[in-house]
Amino acid sequence: MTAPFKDITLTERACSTSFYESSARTRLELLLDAGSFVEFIGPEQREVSPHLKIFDLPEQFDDGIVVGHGRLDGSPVFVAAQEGRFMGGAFGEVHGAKLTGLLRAARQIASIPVLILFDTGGVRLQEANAGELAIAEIMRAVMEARSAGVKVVGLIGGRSGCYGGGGLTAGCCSALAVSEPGRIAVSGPEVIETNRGVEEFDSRDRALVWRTMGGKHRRLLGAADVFADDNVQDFREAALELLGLIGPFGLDSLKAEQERLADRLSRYGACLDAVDIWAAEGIAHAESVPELPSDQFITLAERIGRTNRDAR
Amino acid sequence: MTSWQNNRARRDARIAAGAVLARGKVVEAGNATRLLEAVIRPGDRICLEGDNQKQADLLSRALLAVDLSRVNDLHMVQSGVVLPEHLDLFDRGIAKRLDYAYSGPQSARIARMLFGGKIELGAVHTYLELFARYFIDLTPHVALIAAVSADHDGNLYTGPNTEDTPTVVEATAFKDGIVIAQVNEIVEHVPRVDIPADRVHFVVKSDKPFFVEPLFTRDPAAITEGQILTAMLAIKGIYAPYGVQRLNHGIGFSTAAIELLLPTFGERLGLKGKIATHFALNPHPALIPAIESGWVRQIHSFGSEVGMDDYIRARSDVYFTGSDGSLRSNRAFCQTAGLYACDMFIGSTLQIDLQGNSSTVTTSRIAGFGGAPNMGADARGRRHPSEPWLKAGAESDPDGSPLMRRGRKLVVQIGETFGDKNVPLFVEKLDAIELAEKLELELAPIMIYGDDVTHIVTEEGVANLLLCRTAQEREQAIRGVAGYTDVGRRRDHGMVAHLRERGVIRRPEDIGINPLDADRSLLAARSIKDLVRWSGGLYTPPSKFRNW
Amino acid sequence: MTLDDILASLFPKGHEIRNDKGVLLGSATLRRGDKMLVLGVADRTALGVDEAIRLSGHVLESIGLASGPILVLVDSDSQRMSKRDELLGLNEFLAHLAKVLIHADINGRPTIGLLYGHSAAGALLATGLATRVLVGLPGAHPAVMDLPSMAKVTKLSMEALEEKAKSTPVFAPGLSNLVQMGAVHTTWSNDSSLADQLEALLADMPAARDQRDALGKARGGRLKAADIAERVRDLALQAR
Amino acid sequence: MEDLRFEHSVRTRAGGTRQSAIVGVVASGNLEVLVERVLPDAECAIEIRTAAVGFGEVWTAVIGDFVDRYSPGGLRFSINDGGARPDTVSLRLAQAVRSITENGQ
Repeated sequence: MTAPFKDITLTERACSTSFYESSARTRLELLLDAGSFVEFIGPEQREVSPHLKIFDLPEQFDDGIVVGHGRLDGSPVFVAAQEGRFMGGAFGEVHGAKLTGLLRAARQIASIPVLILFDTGGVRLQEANAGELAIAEIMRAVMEARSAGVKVVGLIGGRSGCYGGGGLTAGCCSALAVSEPGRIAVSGPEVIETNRGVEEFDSRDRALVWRTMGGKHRRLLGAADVFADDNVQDFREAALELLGLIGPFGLDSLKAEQERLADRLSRYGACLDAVDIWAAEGIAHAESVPELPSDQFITLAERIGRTNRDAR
Repeated sequence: MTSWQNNRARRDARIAAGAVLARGKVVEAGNATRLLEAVIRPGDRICLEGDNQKQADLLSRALLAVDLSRVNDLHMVQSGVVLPEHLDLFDRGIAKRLDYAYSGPQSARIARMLFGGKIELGAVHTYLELFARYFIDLTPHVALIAAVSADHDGNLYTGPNTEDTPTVVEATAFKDGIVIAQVNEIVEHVPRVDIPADRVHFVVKSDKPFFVEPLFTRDPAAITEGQILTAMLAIKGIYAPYGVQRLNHGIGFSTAAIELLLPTFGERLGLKGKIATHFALNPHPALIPAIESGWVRQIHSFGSEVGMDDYIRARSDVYFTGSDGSLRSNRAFCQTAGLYACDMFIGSTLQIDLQGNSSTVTTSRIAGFGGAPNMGADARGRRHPSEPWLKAGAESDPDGSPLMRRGRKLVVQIGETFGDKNVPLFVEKLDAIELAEKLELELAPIMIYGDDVTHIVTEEGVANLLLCRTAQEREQAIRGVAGYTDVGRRRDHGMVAHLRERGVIRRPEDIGINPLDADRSLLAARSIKDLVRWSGGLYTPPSKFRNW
Repeated sequence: MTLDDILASLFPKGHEIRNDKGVLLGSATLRRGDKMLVLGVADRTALGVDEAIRLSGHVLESIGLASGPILVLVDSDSQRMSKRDELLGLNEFLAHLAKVLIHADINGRPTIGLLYGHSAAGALLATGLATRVLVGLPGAHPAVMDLPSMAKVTKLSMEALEEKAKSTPVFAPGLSNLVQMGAVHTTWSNDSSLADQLEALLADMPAARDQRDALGKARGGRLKAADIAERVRDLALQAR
Repeated sequence: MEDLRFEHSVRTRAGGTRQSAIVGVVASGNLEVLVERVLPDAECAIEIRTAAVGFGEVWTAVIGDFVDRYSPGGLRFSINDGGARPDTVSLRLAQAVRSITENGQ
C-alpha cells in the first residue's frame, strides 16, 4: 500500500490542493516549508473547550484552531489556522486564547511575522461571551503587535469564510490575501435576510452573496490586497509577496485608512449592488466580473488599483 | 342512426366555448382560468404537464383558481407531481383521482394525502408505462402543456426541454382532446417546430418563463470519500470487466463520482474508448470533464439541464440537437433507448432488502419511480447481442445453450451502507411493503425487483448476484456487502467467505483498490467552478450552485 | 438614567456633546479643568458604516490637537445588518474604529468605555471592547447573542437555555455575565456622582495592557483563557 | 454524548516511529482520531466520545474488525465523533494507522 502522493513534491501537492477544501492542518503543512511546522498546545494536550459539554456537544482536541511556528522560504513565521468545519471555525474561549497568546509572543519578539488563516463564522454561540471577548483581545493583540513592528497577514479562502468578529480581526491585519470563494463580512447572509427580509437580501441567491461579500468584490474594493487562486501554493506565494511589501504601521496608516474608507463611502455610498460599484469604477461589462478567469481578473484589479497597503 | 363522432362533436363544442376568450388561438394570461372553466368538464382526465423538470406552472395556478361548481372531480394523469399546486388541486376538491410516475419534491406531502384519503390513487407508474396508458385507457381529455414559444398559428417550440410534450400531445390531440399550451413568448417564426399548430387549440402567453428544476446537477464539492470509493469499485469491478459502453446513470452522488473519475482513475486504467461511450442520459454537468477528455461519443437525453444550453449547442457531435442548434430531448424515446439499447443501468436507491428488491418509497415519502424501472429492468423483448449483455447472461445461466441463452442487462445498485442521517440502505423488510399493507394496495411500490438486479456496490465491495445459485446465496451475498447495518452484521461469516472465494463478493483489495486511495483529489472536478472551467465557460450554472 | 442625566452627572462643569441620529461626538471638561474627548453611540442605534466613519474621524482629528483621555459611551444595537453596509465593507469600518481607539490608548490617550444601555456583537467589539477600561452602569444590558436567536440555532427551548444560564456566565446576556468574564472591568453606582467615579478611575488607570483574561480568571468567569494564552506565549518565545 | 472504551490484546506492534498523529475533524457525520504510541506493544485501546448515543454494538463490531485487520499494537486511539457513519469511522481509523506508521517525527 503506497500513499498516492509519495512521489510528488510538496510544491506540486500545494499547487493541486484546494485551499477552500483543505483542513487547517493540511493548509499549514503545504503552506510552510516542508517539515518546519511546530505546533503549540497540540491535540495530544486535549485542551478542549470547557463549555461545549454544557450543551452536550462534541469537542475537538485542538478546539478548532492550530497555532505554531514554522518557516516560510527559510524565514521564521508564527501561524494560526482555523478549522472551518468544526463548529464553523467559530471563536470560543480556548480557540481564541491560543491566537491571543501567539500574537502576544509576536509583539514581544517584534520581528517574526504572523500569518492567520481565517476560516470562521464568528463568535461561537455556545460560549458567546467568551468568544466575543476573545476576539476583542485578539484585535487588541494584533494592534499591539503591529505597533511593535510585527507584520500580521490574513489569508482568507476557507469554506466558512471570515464573518463576524473574524471579519473585524481581518480588518485589523496589515494585509489580506483572498481567493474567489473566500468571503469577508460581519453579518452573514441569513442574518441579513432574517433582519431585513428576503427582498433586501436573498441568502440563497449565491451569486448575490458572493458579489456582495466574496473575494473578487473585496479585492476590487481594496479590502484585500492580493487575489489568490484557490490552491495552497498560491496562498503561500501571496503571503510571501505581502510580507515583502508591508510597511511600518503608525498614525499615518490610520489617517490614510480614514481617508480611504471615507472616499469609498462618498464614491459608492449610494450604490445598491456590487455591479453598480464596479461600473462606477469604470469597469466595462461590470456584470461579467464574477465570470472572469483569475488572470484576467487580476489584470483588471491591478488596473483599478484600489489597494493601499499604507492605509490599513 | 348510431353516431360515431360524438367525441369530435364534444371537442368542437369545447373549442367553441373557449374560442370566445381567444383572439385566434391566443388567450391572455388573465383569462386562463376562464378558458379552463370553458373547456374542462367535471370528471375529465387532465394531463397537467409536470415533467420531472419543466412545469406548466401558469396553467396549474389557473386550474387551481377555477370555480369548483364548474370544474371538479378531475382525474389527473401526469408524469410528474412536482409543484405544490399539483397537490393543492386535491386539497381544493378540483381533482380527485391521480395516476402518476414521479413526485420527488412533493414526496412527503403526497404520502400524507394518500394516508388522509385526499387522493384516490390509480397507480404509481414508470414513465413509459404511463405514456403507454395515455394511448390505451388513460387518454387525456385536456392536456395543459408548456413550451418556450409559439407563432400566431400555434406552432410550438419546446426548446431544450421537450421532455414529455410530444407524447402528451400525440395522445390528446389525435383522440379528440384539447391541447392548451402556455408559452414564454409569441413570435413571428418559431426556431423549429416541435409541435405542429394543428395539434394545438389554445395558446396562453405567460408573464414569466416556465419553471425548470435543475434536477441533474450534483455539486462535486459534496462528493464524499465513501462515494469515490464506491465509484472506483464500480469502474474497476464492473465497467471494466464487462466492457460497458452503452449505459444510463442515475442522478445520485455515487454516479456523479463515476462521471468525474472517468478522466482520472478510468484514464489510468486505460479504459478510454472501452467503456462509457454512449449514454441515455440527461445533460449531467458532472459528465463535462469526461466529454472534454474525449470519453463520450453520444448522448441522447430525456430532458435538458439548467445552464447546459450553450455547452450542448457547442457540442452537437455529442448531443442530439435540432435545426436551431439547441438540444432535442424526448422522454419517451430516451426511455425506450434506455430500456432496449443500453447494457447497463447504475443508480442509487433508499432501501434494498435481502432479495435485492429496492424502493425509494418509505412510509413517509412516496417519490414515485420516474424512469429507473425502465432503465433498471431486463428488456425481455431485446434481441440484439452485445458483449456485456452476453457475458452477464452466461454468468447467470452458465449451463444454457449459447445460441438460445438470453443475455442480461446489467442492473447495478450503488450506494453507501448508511445514507443520510445514518439511515441504513439495507433492510429486512422494505417500507414499501408496510405502506402497501397500510394503504391496502394490490401491489407494493417496488422500484427495481430483485430478480432484475445483477450487482450491488457498496464501500464494502461488489456483490455479483448473477453468480448466486440459491436464494440463500443471494441473501448472504447481499449481507456480505451490507457493512455494519443490522443486515450486514447478521451475515453468516463462513458463507460470506466462501462467496468471496467464488468471486461472488469482491472486496476492494480483491479488485486491487486501496480504500485509503479514495481521495477527492481523484475527481476531475471538485467544484461547480471546475466544471465551468472544463466547459470553457460554456456551462452557466444556476445561482444556487455558485460560490463566486 | 437617561443620557442627559448621565452626561450631567459625569461632567458638572459642562460639555459639548452632540447627539446626531444616535452618533455622539464632542468633548467635555473635567472638574480639574482638563478636557476629555467624548464619542459614542446612543439611543440603541445600529453601528453601520456611516456612523463608524464619523466616530473614527472624531478621534483621529483630535490626535495632535488635544491630549487627555477618551470616553466612549455605548447604548447601541448590534452592527447594522444590511446589504449596503456589507457591500461597502462594514468589517473594515468597524475594525478601523477599534484600531483608532486602541492606537490612541497605546499612545498616551487612555480610553474608557461606558456601557449604559444595550450593545451587541460587532458594535460592542468596535466600541466598548476596544477601550482599555470598560465600565458598566446599572441597567446596562449587553447581549452578545440574544437567547431567542440562540434557542433557534441550538434547537434548545428558552427554558432550557435559561436554566443553563444560571450555572454559567459564558453565553447568557447581561452585564453581570460580562463582568464575570472580565469584559467589563467595573460597575459604577448610580447613587453617587459619576464625576467622582470617573475621576477616581482616571487617577488610578490600569496600565495600557490587556488584562481582561486575568480578570476573567480571577472572577471565575473564564478559567482557561489566561492560562492558555500564557502557555502559547511561552512556547512561542522558546520556539524562535 | 456517550463515552465508550475498548481494549484489545493484539499480535504485533504497529510499525513506524512517529509518536502521534491526528486525522479527521469533528463535524456532523465526521470524526477526529488522535492516535498516540503510548501503550505496551501487545495492547491497543480505543476511547470514544460520540454524539450519537446508543450505537455501542456497532462500535464493537467496527473496532473489532479494525483491530483484527491492522493489529495496532502499542497505540491508543482517542476519538471525538460527530455522529459519523461506521464506514467513515473505519476509514478514519485506517488513515490514523497510516499516518502514525509513516516515517516522520
